[in-house]
Amino acid sequence: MEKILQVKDLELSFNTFGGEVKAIRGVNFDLYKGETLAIVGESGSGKSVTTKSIMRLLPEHSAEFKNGEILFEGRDLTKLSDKEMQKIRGKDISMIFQDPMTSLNPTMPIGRQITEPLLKHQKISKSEAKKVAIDLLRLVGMPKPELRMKQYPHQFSGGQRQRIVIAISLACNPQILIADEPTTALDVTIQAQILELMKDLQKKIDTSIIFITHDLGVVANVADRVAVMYGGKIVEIGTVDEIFYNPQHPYTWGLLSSMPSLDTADAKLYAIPGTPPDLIAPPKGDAFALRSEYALQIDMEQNPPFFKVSETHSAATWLLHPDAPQVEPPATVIERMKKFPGSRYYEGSLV
Amino acid sequence: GGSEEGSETNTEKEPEEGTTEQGAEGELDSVQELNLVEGAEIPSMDSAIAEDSVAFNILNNVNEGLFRLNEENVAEPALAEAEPEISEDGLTYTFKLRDAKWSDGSPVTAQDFVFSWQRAVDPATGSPYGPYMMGGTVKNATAISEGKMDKAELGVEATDEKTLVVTLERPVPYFMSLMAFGTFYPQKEAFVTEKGEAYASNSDNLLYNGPFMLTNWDGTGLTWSMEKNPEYWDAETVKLDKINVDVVKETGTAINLYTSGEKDRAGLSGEFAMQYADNEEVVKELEPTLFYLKFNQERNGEKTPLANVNIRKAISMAFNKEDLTNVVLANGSLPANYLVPTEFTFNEAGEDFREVNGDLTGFNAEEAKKFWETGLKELGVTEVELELLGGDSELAKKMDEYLKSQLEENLEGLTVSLKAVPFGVRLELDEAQDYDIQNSGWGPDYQDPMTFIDLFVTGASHNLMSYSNPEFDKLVESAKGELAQDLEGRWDAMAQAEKILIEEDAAIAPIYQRGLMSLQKPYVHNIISHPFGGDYSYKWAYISGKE
Amino acid sequence: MTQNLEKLPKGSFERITIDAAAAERISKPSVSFWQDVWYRFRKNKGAIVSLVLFALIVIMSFLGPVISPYEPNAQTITHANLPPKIPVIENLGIFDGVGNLGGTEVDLYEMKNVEVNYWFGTDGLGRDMFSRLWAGTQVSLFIAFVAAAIDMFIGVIYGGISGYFGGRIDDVMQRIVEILTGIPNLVVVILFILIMDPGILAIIIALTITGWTGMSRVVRGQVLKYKNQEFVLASRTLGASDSRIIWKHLMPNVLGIVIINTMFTIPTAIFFEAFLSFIGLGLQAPDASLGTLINDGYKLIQYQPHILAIPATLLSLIMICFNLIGDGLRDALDPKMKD
Amino acid sequence: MAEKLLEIKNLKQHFNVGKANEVKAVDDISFDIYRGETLGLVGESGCGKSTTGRSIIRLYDATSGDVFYEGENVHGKKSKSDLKKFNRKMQMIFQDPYASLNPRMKVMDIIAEGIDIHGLAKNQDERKKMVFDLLETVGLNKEHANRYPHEFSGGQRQRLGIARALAVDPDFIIADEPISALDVSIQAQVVNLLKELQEEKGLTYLFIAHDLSMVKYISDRIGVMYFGKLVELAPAEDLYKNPMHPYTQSLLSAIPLPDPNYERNRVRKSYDPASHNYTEQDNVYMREITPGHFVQCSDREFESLKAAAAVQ
Amino acid sequence: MARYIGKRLIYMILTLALIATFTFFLMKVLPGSPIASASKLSVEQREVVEERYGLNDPLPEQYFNYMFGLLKGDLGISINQFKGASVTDLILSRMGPSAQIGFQGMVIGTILGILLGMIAALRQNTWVDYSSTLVAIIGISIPSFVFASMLQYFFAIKFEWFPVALWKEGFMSSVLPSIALAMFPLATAARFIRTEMIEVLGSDYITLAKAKGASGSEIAFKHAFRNALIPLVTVLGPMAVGILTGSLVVEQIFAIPGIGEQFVKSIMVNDFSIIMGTTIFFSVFLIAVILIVDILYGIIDPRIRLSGGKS
Ligand SMILES: Nc1ncnc2c1ncn2[C@@H]1O[C@H](COP(=O)(O)OP(=O)(O)OP(=O)(O)O)[C@@H](O)[C@H]1O
Ligand SMILES: Nc1ncnc2c1ncn2[C@@H]1O[C@H](COP(=O)(O)OP(=O)(O)OP(=O)(O)O)[C@@H](O)[C@H]1O
Ligand SMILES: [Mg+2]
Ligand SMILES: [Mg+2]
Repeated sequence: MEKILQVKDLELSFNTFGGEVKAIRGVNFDLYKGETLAIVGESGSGKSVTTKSIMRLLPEHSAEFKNGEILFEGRDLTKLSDKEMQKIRGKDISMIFQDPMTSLNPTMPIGRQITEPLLKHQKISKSEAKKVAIDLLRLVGMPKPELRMKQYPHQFSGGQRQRIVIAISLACNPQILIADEPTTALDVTIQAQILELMKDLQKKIDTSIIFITHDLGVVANVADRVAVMYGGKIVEIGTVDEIFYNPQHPYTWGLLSSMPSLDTADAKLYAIPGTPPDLIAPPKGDAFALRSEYALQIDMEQNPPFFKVSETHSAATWLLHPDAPQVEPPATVIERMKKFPGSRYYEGSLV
Repeated sequence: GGSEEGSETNTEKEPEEGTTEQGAEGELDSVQELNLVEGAEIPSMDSAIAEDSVAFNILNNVNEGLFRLNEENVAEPALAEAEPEISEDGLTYTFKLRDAKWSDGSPVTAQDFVFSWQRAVDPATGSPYGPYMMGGTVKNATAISEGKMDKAELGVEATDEKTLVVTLERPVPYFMSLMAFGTFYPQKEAFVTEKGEAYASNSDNLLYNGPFMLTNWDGTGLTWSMEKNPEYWDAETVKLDKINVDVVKETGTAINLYTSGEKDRAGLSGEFAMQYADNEEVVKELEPTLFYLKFNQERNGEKTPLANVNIRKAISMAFNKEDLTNVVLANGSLPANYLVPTEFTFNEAGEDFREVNGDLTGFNAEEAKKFWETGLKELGVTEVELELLGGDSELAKKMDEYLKSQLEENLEGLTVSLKAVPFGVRLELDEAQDYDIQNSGWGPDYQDPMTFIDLFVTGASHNLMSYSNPEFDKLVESAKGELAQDLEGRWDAMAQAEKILIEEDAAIAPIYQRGLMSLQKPYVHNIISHPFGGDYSYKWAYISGKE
Repeated sequence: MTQNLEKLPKGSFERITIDAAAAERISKPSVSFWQDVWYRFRKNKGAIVSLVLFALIVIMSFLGPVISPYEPNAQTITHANLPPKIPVIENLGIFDGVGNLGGTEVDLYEMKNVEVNYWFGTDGLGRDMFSRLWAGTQVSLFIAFVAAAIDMFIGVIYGGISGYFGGRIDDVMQRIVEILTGIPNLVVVILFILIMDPGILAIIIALTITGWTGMSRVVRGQVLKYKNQEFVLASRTLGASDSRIIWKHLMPNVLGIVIINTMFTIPTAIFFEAFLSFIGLGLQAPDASLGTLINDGYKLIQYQPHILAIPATLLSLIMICFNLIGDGLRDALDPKMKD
Repeated sequence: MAEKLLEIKNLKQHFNVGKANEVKAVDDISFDIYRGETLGLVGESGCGKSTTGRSIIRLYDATSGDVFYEGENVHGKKSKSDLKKFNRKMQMIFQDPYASLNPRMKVMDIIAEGIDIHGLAKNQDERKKMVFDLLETVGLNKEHANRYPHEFSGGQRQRLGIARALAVDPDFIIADEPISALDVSIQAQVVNLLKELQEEKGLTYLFIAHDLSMVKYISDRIGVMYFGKLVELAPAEDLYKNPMHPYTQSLLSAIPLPDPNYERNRVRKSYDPASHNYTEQDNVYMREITPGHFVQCSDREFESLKAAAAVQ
Repeated sequence: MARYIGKRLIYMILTLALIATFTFFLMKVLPGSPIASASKLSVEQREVVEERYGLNDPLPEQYFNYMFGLLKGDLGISINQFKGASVTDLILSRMGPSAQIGFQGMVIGTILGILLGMIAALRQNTWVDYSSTLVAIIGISIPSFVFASMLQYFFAIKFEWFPVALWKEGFMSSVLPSIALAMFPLATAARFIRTEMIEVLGSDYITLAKAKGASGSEIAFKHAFRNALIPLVTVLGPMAVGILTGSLVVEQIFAIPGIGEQFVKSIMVNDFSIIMGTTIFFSVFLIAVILIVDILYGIIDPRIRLSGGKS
């Protein structure tokens, strides 16, 4: 498969009053053409910052690239000038944000907001752009798009607004679509509609999607591959089945076990203890170790490297080291995975 | 005339030496236009209603009475053909009018005078100056103004078109100079009645019989002009074709307009006087306007410490007037130790009243202290607190600050608190006698010491400080009555009265006589300024050397 | 993604147990909200410099009249209208006692035989400008602070009541404010000063009459915003009384914006006093304020520029200080600026 | 289970009554809550869940309807002291862990607020001790008492909110989406805590959420709301296994599950309110289909639902 | 919309009536008689004069007469400043210049202020930002009379670019006064816009606009500007008051026949009817400005338009 984007050893910090926030501490991943890569992880783990740094949308005065490169079509995005970057944004790579209520300009008719990237990136006339915009609105399932072009965001419901945002992001048939928690603010029924919509659209224009969420249900629904982030790093990455049916990292285990399934009985839910790491002074070694019941001595001293589980699956935990003691994922995880109708969990199949 | 506002030399007053002629009368320029500024709008151009210097000044140039002050400030016949015939008892004046015309071409008649004088005393007109100027002078004026008599009874009569007979209440030696005052100007009855409410509401609703005609005045505007009146009987003398006036309230702005050449004159008031003191284009003049401290002897029905003559004397001697005029005012004002201004009135022999009566008080810290101590002892106190009421202009405030500091420094135990209020409020407080000391001023209404002296007789409308001395009253009374025709005796009586008022009673404490400075372009000649009535005459003015 | 690792020390793969409580520990030292604000404020150089400068100005306003050998109101008429002269600095060609007299530059001290020095010169009555300046600053600051305090008091209470109780009360109260703002405040102020004897008190009251409307609007807006916040609802479900909610929950949260607003009212008050003195309704002589000093000076701008320049500079400095402090506080209090 | 703690009868809460923008946020709903149970309330955003909760606890004065707490009508006119008493029995936990704690107050004072209002502590020491105990109860420690809310993570903040509610020792707690704003991994902490507390103290919960899987996990019975109306009320298991109202069915079909294979094959049902084809004459109200399972339906629907239930 | 404006107009009239009432009674407690020459007039004359101006009627009657006159647009006649002149005419004749310099000052000031504020916000915390803040603060720190005098001195006398004063050369005469008046709105606008822009620039929709590839200037002008303008619009009303307040000083210094300068004079001399008339005129103006501002508000912010139309 064709790699469309490569993020290599990305390190990024924010300079704040409180000190240097090391928000991304070495992130590596590739994005393939036409796939959906989901990034999951708890709040503050660096999901948004990672994607915003691809788009170079971080505040210039405080965000600082420390290391690494982001390769897109052979060019390192971190090194492009503002002008060059503007040409890429919206055209090759576009983005959908979490909150549909605030991501539309309240004082601009939505028609203009949709045609803006078209006029910017494609040499077409205003009336043509308008036509395209109407088509886009129709595509995202907006009834009476001609009439609605002239309306302002407040005249739309949350779900409709999110559709508009999606229409905007699709305007120039981008190669990469980054969706940062696009459904968190919506309720389940609308969320389901939006997710279906995105999948349909992806089929039509064959974009690659980076989908950020911390809702594992959503991940299971949309993702081809999943990257799990914790404390500014990717700790596990693999296909969606691998992550759900054969997770390797204790954090992934924690994540999976804390979600009740519809038939979880009265048993207590698993909860990851503790609080996320302070990224101003990140712990030495494995950032998750302090909250993990599987912590090893070495976690306190050294950062775990990535261990390959399969061609497509790797995880950064010392537990995968040949010398490490064999540990079972928590019972709840095993229980649940067994119960999944399509479970492919094989007992004792670590390594 | 009347109460003077603060000590600020109002910009609207733009006097200068009677003789500003620079060398001999040069070639006249082809353009005879004069550009002037005024400090305030015209409240009213109705000569019966007018009460402010702006209006009287314009009236003096666009209208004329029986007499007019000439270039030497002597009243000379104007609409009157010649000096009037005066009866033996000095009570009946018969004027013959010359052939003069109104600006609409109709003749000025004796009836016009009768009409306007009657109108001015009629209480229904509400004229502030009519009853004030005519009362006690023109026969029956007081009674009419009080509504006790019909206005037809006023002592003025047109025996024919051109003859006006005036009957007086008592002999008035300075009556001729009164005739130059705006209130005594004629008004054409037909015109006034025709215009009704609209009369004098703008320059089209007025008739002129003077050297100029008012034009371009809309009644409330900040700009107007005066154009030469071709119908004026003495139009030959008038050289200026046009005078353009704009109201500029900020002295600094007026000076800037002068500097940029847009205006030909600008008054130098307040702080600006000293800045331009050495400028070549400055013209200086001494005005017959006097400033003094009024000592209120009774406030809210109670005697104030100022009822004590020693206290008054002490205060009147306790401030340095030289420093005040030289440093604080620095505008050519003179320290005053008198009430009747210098260079204002002269007797038959041409002697200045001032020279005759001399200084009546003066700054003397030692003496002041003595009086003060005596006064305090008599009052049985060691400390006195007094309020000094003054104007709210910059200069007035500065002067009062100076006075406060001087008084407090020289008189131990005295505390002066300052109260600066707008002019209107001050009049109100004055009337209510609600002050201790007031910094007050007075300009003459006619050319006689009496215009100052009779201010202070018991119960006079300007007294308002409970000063009363029967001896003083008697002297004034006699000067006005039995001595009216005995010019020398009258003169002496007035001198005597002034002495009592200032030297003996220290009823008021003179401060200074106002001097005025203004900038005037060298090509402007012969603007004549007057001590009372209208401030200027442009009748003789001309432009020469501008081109 | 390398798998060939160098040899790791023995015991590396020992399981360890982590104390769950330790994971809950908050490592950062506890800082109160205001410490936090102060911390962020400190980072703002402009604001800090302004704060220091302003403190200096306040100190000087008390110290100035004391260290000057002359009383603010003492007149030495023979020393009138002297330009500034400061012993050491005079060698630099400024503050050297040279002034303009009739178009030529002369040392006025020499000319007038003045032995002493007036650091900031003298005015037309021979008063020392240095001590007058500081005495004036004192008065101006006093007026400003009192006006601001009263303003704050009325504005906060009025806005608080209006916003908290809402409904009809709010309606009526807002109409009143609207009418008050509808009457040009100049009218009210001038009329008021005419009714009262002019002076500090009149000025302060006049400033207070209409000044608080802005504050009340701000407070009302804040209260409206906060009164439906969940923490207020929570307090209500606990049975808290209105006064408890207002004082414990709303006021502390509104305080920030009140302070910021005050930072901007103070210069407005100083400025308004100066304006009043221009139209002759300012302070009563001989007391000085920055406003009256500037007003006295501006007519002498060509002849004795120092009389205007010095108080005008100081006024500008105070204004700049307050504005920058206000800006700094706004940034520091902005919750979005969380580190 | 049989004891009714709370009876809600024909509760209506309309906003902006009489104006063009009138909202019938809660439109005539009735249900009971039994002592010791957890009643879940679900529905899409804006359907009136919070309003229901807030009306019950009298944050809003209900437009009409009654709420009986232990048989006593709490919505009638009450004296201040009565209300206070009532405030101690019923408490609320809020959705937004950031907005629900006063940022200017220390944790100590936040938690002690109820203690202060009701004068539950005799002196400062006792007050302190009570707060420390509460902190411990919710899994925090006493060091936290001196801190400000912004120093806590979302889950910790939510626990502070719980501690505050527990301070007055209530019997009944309305939890208004206490976990929606939290990260999945933290949601579990809070839910576990709530469960524990219920067991320990015998609390009764009204648990509001829009996430059915979490609600299902915690609740004994679940009510489904749609546009201000309660459309279905049933024991949790029952509702999940046998949703009767089409809206409930659609809701259930939309919940994403963390199982890729399941997700790949999911069929979502959509709900169209018009599909009921209700007419004016239709008597639409809540009817019991099977024991404890209520559905809002018309006579016609009632018959068919009954029939379908019988088949099962 | 029409209904909304209609409602607002009725409301305006009510407010005005209250303001008129308030001012009327305030005037009555003012010390000093409106008859300036009171001391010279005899008791009889005084009565005549008072009768003429209706000053000796019982207070309620005076009040109703006044309010009734007001309804007919009659503001009475001047008592002493322009004896007998109609106040309505006076105000109408003085309104023009004031309105012109006020309007120009407002426009110049607001536009420059907005630019300054935008530049400052876009270059936040750089020297550009600091200097623009400084300009704004200095602009409001220098009293308007000092500022106006300096303008006059430099641009009229030194450089001779504009007339020194007076209202004779049309637009040229209005330039310096307008600039002097512009300082206040300039500073206000600059500070407001800066704060607001910074806020807006941090919002999600700006990030989205960036994500669309919009350039810096497009973001500033197309997206941020209008949103940053909304709060500024609300202070336009108070700003107009500031202009009116400042105008008397400027009018006096530039010798402009305007209403502000006139107004202070009338207060000083107690000209009751002019004070009343001018107050009412100012209030009408102000309320009109507020109404316009509210309408503008709706135009700029579509969210308001909807609710405004409804209520
Ligand atoms: N502008 C910024 N300045 C300073 N720190 C920042 C900034 N933006 C993000 N961070 C920090 O970077 C870290 C990662 O943040 P990020 O927004 O990527 O988290 P996330 O995984 O997207 O979380 P969430 O699920 O809450 O959106 C956090 O610790 C956050 O505080
Ligand atoms: N104070 C109020 N005034 C007017 N309308 C209100 C008010 N409070 C709520 N509403 C409206 O009532 C309806 C129900 O709101 P409510 O907050 O109860 O919904 P919810 O089910 O809790 O939604 P969510 O899941 O988003 O919290 C909504 O349409 C809301 O806009
Ligand atoms: Mg994020
Ligand atoms: Mg809710």
